[in-house]
Amino acid sequence: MSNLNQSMVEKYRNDFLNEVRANVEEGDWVNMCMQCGVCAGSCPLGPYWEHPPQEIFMMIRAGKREEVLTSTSMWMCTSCYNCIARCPRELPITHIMHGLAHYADRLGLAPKNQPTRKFANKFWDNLTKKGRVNELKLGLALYFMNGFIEGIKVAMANQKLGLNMIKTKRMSPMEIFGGHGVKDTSGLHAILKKAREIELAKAEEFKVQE
Amino acid sequence: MATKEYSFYPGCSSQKGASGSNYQVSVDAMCDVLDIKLNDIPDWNCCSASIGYAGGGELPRMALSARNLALSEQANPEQDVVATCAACWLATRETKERLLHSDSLMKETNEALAAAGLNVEAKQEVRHMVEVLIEDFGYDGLAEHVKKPLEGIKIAGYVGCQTNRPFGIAGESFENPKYLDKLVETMGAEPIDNYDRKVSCCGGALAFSEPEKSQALIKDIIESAYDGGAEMIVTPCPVCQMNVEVYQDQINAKYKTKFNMPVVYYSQLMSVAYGKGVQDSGLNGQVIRAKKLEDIASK
Amino acid sequence: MADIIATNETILVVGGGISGMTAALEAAEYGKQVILVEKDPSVGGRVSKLYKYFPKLCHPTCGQEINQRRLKMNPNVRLMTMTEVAEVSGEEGNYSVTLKTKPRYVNSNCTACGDCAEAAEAEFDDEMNYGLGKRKGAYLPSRMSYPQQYVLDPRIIGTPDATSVQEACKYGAIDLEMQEESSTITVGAIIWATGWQPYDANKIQPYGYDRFDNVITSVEFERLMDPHGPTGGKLLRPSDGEEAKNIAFIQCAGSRDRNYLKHCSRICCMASLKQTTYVRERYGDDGKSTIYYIDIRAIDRIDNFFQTVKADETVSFIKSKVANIVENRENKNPILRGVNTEGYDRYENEHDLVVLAVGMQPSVPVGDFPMNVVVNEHGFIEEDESNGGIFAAGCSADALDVNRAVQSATASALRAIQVVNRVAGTEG
Amino acid sequence: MADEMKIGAYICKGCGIGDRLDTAQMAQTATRDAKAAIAKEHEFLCNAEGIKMIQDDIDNEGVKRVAVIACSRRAKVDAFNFKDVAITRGNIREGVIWVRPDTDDARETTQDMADDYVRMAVTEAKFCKPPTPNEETSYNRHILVVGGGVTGMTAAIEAAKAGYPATIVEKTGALGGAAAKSWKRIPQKSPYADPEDTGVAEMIKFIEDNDGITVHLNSTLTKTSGAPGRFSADITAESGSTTTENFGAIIQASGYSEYDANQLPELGYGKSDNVVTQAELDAMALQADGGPIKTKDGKEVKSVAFIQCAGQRSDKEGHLSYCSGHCCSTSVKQAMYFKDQNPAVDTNVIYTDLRMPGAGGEDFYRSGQRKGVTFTKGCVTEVAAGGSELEVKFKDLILDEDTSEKVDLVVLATGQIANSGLNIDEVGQDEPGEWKTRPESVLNLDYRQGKDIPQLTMGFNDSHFICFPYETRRTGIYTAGPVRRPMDMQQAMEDAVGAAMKAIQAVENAGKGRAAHPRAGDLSYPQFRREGCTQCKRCTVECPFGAIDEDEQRFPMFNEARCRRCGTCMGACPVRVISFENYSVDSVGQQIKNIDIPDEFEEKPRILALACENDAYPALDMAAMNRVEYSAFVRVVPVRCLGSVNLIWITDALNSGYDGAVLMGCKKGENYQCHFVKGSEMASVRMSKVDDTLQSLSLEPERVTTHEVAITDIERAPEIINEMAETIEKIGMSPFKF
Repeated sequence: MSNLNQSMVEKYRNDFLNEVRANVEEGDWVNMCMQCGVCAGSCPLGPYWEHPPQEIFMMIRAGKREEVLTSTSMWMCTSCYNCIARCPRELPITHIMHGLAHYADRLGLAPKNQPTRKFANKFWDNLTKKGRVNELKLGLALYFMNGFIEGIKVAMANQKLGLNMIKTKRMSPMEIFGGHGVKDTSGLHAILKKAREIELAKAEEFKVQE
Repeated sequence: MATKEYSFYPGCSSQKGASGSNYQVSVDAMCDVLDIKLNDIPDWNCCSASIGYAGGGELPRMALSARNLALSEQANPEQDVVATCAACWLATRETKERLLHSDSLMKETNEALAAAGLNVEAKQEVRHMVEVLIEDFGYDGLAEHVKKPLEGIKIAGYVGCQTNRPFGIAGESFENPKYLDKLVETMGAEPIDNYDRKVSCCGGALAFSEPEKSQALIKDIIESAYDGGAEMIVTPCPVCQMNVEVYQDQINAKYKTKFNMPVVYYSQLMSVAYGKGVQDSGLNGQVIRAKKLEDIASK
Repeated sequence: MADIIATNETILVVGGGISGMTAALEAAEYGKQVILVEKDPSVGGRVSKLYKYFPKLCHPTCGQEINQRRLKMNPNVRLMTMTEVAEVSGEEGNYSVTLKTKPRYVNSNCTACGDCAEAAEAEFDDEMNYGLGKRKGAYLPSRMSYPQQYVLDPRIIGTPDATSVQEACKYGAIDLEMQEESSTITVGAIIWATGWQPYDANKIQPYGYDRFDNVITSVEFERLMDPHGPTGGKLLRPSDGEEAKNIAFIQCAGSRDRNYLKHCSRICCMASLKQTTYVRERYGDDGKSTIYYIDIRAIDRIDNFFQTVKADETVSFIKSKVANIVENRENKNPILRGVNTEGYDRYENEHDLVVLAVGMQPSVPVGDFPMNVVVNEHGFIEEDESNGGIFAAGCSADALDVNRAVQSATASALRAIQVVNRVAGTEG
Repeated sequence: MADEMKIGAYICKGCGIGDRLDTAQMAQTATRDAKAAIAKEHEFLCNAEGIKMIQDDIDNEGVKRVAVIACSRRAKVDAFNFKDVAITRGNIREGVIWVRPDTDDARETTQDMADDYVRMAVTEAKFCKPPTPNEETSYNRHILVVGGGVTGMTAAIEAAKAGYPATIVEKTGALGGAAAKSWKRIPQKSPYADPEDTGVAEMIKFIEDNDGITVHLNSTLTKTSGAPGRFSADITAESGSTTTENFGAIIQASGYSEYDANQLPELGYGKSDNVVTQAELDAMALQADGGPIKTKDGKEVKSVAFIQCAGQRSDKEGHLSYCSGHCCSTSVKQAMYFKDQNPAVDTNVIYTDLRMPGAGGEDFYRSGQRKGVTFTKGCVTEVAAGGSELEVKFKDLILDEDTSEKVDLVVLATGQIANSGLNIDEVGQDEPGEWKTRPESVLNLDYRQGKDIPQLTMGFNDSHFICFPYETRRTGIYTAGPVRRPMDMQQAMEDAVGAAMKAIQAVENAGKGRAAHPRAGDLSYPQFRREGCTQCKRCTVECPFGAIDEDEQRFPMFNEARCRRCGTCMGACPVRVISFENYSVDSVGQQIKNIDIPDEFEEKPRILALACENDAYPALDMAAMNRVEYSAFVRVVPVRCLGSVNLIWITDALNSGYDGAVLMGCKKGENYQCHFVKGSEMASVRMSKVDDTLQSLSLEPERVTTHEVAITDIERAPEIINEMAETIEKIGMSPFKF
């Protein structure tokens, strides 16, 4: 990467592409796209993508860093894997989208109020706390992620649903106290900490020009 | 046939009082008939599903599944890892494949696991319960145990995404997998043909964060089932099951539809056909009761 | 087959398509002894099933007529139809080849009068029309068949049809006792020209060729135009026999795709451009063609054909790999879903008929090639020293259009001649 | 002589002929009317016994000419194949019973038809000799290769490998052409991942080590004359010294010239040293030889943009309308030059359609992407040359926006222009050999029709036929490589091998007096009666293959080895002094005259149909196989080419009482289908003159029509005949019945 750093002095068209290749999950694949658009057409939430995957790849090649990282697009991914299944060039598009979302979030560039961004973070916090998902807390957290008043509204709207779940024993009020979890939480946390360290250390190798 | 043993990864939703608990109940019943012994992976953790990515980077998420694999290798070394939840299966199998594919990833992952004194080789096969049924028993093998054929029930086999892509069931196509229909047939019920939403997405985790968008997808899935003349939907995935079943009220309210379509698991069809009762088949866990199945179950 | 005279100065050509015929004829017209084997009952191969060639829009039958006359006139070529290569051994300049010849059940007495076909009852899928039409159990593969000699479908042997066919023939041309024959010959060089097959469209699941009547392949579309074809030259769609006027052409159907064939099949873009002219030929301004493409590969001077088609208002181009096809349940129209990547436009287009420009799968026996030759990952034979006296011609060598295939075949003839001339010690 | 003329007519009764026709009467017709010495019927003429019957008559009865009255001349050719006798065919199956209804009312006219075909077959036999090869053949194994680039070198090497000595004439001072000026070439083998050595060095080595190959550097052809088997070439060196050598065949591998990028100022060429063509880039790479590629001012290139289709695929003034085929792969190759040396270099390829076909193309494309080469679908509008940096302004077609990119270097993918010499169809000619304009000729042929090979389109010498890429309009001279069609090195090399094949084949055929494609192996050749020739020059002008020159006294001078036996000269000749042994004005004319013309009160008109044997005749055969009916009044005569149709046949026909005539030839014009290039065109020109004849006979012009018929016209061909029948019904019978 040495000459790469040196080349960072000047702005080059490929700077962002190189940044993505170095920092984003499966980012190496971005350049393999041949712009057929089968991914864009295959996405269940396609219409809601400001920029479909293949276009994002093109934007990355064109060096549109801000536009890409601040976009809501990759947060539209439902992980249905249609794009991967159909991509003629073997691109792991789902992962790249996750990777871009994560990287944007890590850099604090992801749109703050993007609901999936929030939910995904809540989900991660929830599961890493005790090692297993606490659906009730997750649900509540979800309801209140847009603030208390909004939360009450959402909660009311979903009240029947909640009751149904409780009635059918598929949600337990007891979860609010403790609930499921792994025994060796400390071990789990140690693993995650280490993993995160390694990842950040790798990113260090590649200093990003802000 | 001798008892078949597997290293079992239950997953969060299967837990007591969780959204897929009735799935687990029916799986237990089904396994009991088929003489399958599921040995839980001790102290297993969440796989972070497909939505953990915002908070968790690539490696942390890998590490989660890697931990499960490591524990499985310790506890049930000779057995295949089996999951019933699509997301659990996918996350775990993906981790296995990617670890084997990249030495550097394997190295880094084990570095992380070492923090808890663990190490992974990712040698065990990672399989979905449906694979086990089809490959280790076969449709004929599964048919042998049918006591109460589910005669006269028209069922839409909703395969969804993650049990189908990117890995899917061997020999099935991404666009038109037939295994659920075959299972339905095997249990004596009638699969609907040209179910064109068979593999379309229910929105997955985005059902929570983007309810309107997801419910639009769910609506089509149910509608197409009705169009095909289905009386209920069967699925191999807890997220699909939950999303397609529990939002029908809200969808009816929004789209002025009159949906009341039961959504059950393949394992529920099987345990009923295998003669288990309503409780054992987890039918009491249905938000929309599957009357026709209950009738047969309680006969 | 006792009377085959072959020496290690003889050239064996495997495959009687346009490449094989060309290789055989060029060598024979040079003066070499050639044995030409073809697995089907008639020579002609893939091109004999095409309506027109691009970019000239002339008829393959025309060149076929000339090649067949060259064949009839040339005593140096020994043609063996219904014959395949079973084994090859030996080395450059001295190969021993075992040929297997399937029974035709019709001998050289046949005058092609057609009485046998009249007498036959049972019908079978017509290979000439990719199964779009039917033919009798006693048949002449096509009007252009050479040898002009009928053939019996083995499936009628032992059925009443067989006997009534035999009785119908006044010339004792039907021989129900014929058996598969095996013969071993010596040759100095071998030209492999087994051509290609259309990629199996059933495998392209998103396009539902196996599920939707009105999704057909480009090679089938050619048959619809042929006056001898299953629709007598009308563009009728399978579901209801109605005329298809709004037609979609999907490029790279099985090509440039790791799920199917990795390579670009070269001919498909030009083939689809050509087929839009069929639509115009039939409907004038009332027809509508839409081409869904990734890159339009109208290479070298024939790019002007692309320019001409582009100028046609009834033809539109969408830069997009179609994501998937669903069927309109009412009228059975295919509905194409995807995104035009030039500026991001999402479409959901309904057409009367979809034509998949299917890829070119080389017919080189992968894995069990009768001899040690270098076959690349795409299934084409690569030019290599270690191939000795075995040379690929046409689409056994690469994905080629007819013009380039014939070029390659002519080149292969020289390579074979170099070998046998060395054997003959006639170097100047 | 009488013995020479002994004709046997053999009438088949098989395939239902016997049930439908009175073959006994036909046998009588053969002997009584047409004067056949022997006439025999047979139940099944094409079987062993029938063939034996004929062979016995040849062996024991001295039959020299065999008229087979059975199926079409396209059927059972292998069976009816007798040595050393003239064979004619009377087509009473496809030509009669298969196109006529089996009804009582039809019986008489159908029988008339058959009887006439008997008369015609026997008459034709009377006027045909079994062709004997021309004695004046010459054999020379030496191959002349014009051009010492990769194409020429390959051609010479491959010919030598087949045992044919070759001589390369190269204009410049070195072998290797464009390839020698390149650093590396596009990979030619799987996995098609990296640029590979050009291979030029090995080729030169092979040539130097092979005493079968001679090389003339700094030399050109100043005069080429003769014909296959006896070409004579003046090879003139820069010094002016000329050597004359003889060759059997010629391969023209004169290659291509670079498009002049100075015509692309909008792309900055000429304005900045840092805008270069692909050729120039390869030269830079050759110099850098694996090291960093530097700009003229010595700066290491850190970013480069490749602009595809520069001055190509465009209808702008001065641009090339076509695609040069290789440029996409070449740009990927050149981008790799940079990436392989330093992955940090930005390499962006701006294209509209990326054209990298075949097995290798897609692999190479992917390999480029893997190495970090980026691809942008876009149209470049301008390259602004400001200071050291260049700004490439373009419309990004995917992102749908006008944008620009700053780079150190711009590479223009400009096109190939064929070095095909003079366009003889455009350059006028006053006197043979005297030419007005530039560019310089490559071959300097002393042919009557011009110094170089006729060009097909866009300056390229390609063949017009999909099925026959080596079809040439100058027999024994074959073009290969980019002079034939734009192409990359691999294709050029493959092309050279094919051309070498055709060249050695031409040598062998010339030696044996055999015709070249499409009448391959035909031994007949045009024979010319000098006395009677009016020196009208029509034959020399109209010959599609430039086979006929003019001698000192301006008489046509035939070069049989250049001739393709189409008969266009025969058709052109107003005084009918040109003929072939088995195809002459008489062999057809007499058939026409010798049919039975009923008087006009019988209401049995006669229609003459002259059908091209390559397309129209097969179309009628296939119509018959489909049992498409047509008029019983037509008499079809197959001709080698409509170009061979002599006006006298039409006038004789009309004079002798035919009521109409239809001519069926191939498509003419730009997309002509005529296998002899201009035959059908010539015919229609001549037929336009037939109106005068008709007027002089005071006949209606509708009585003679000319048509373009494709081999697939199985419905239309019969219609044309029926339409003429209807026309005659309308306008009435011809008054010329005697």
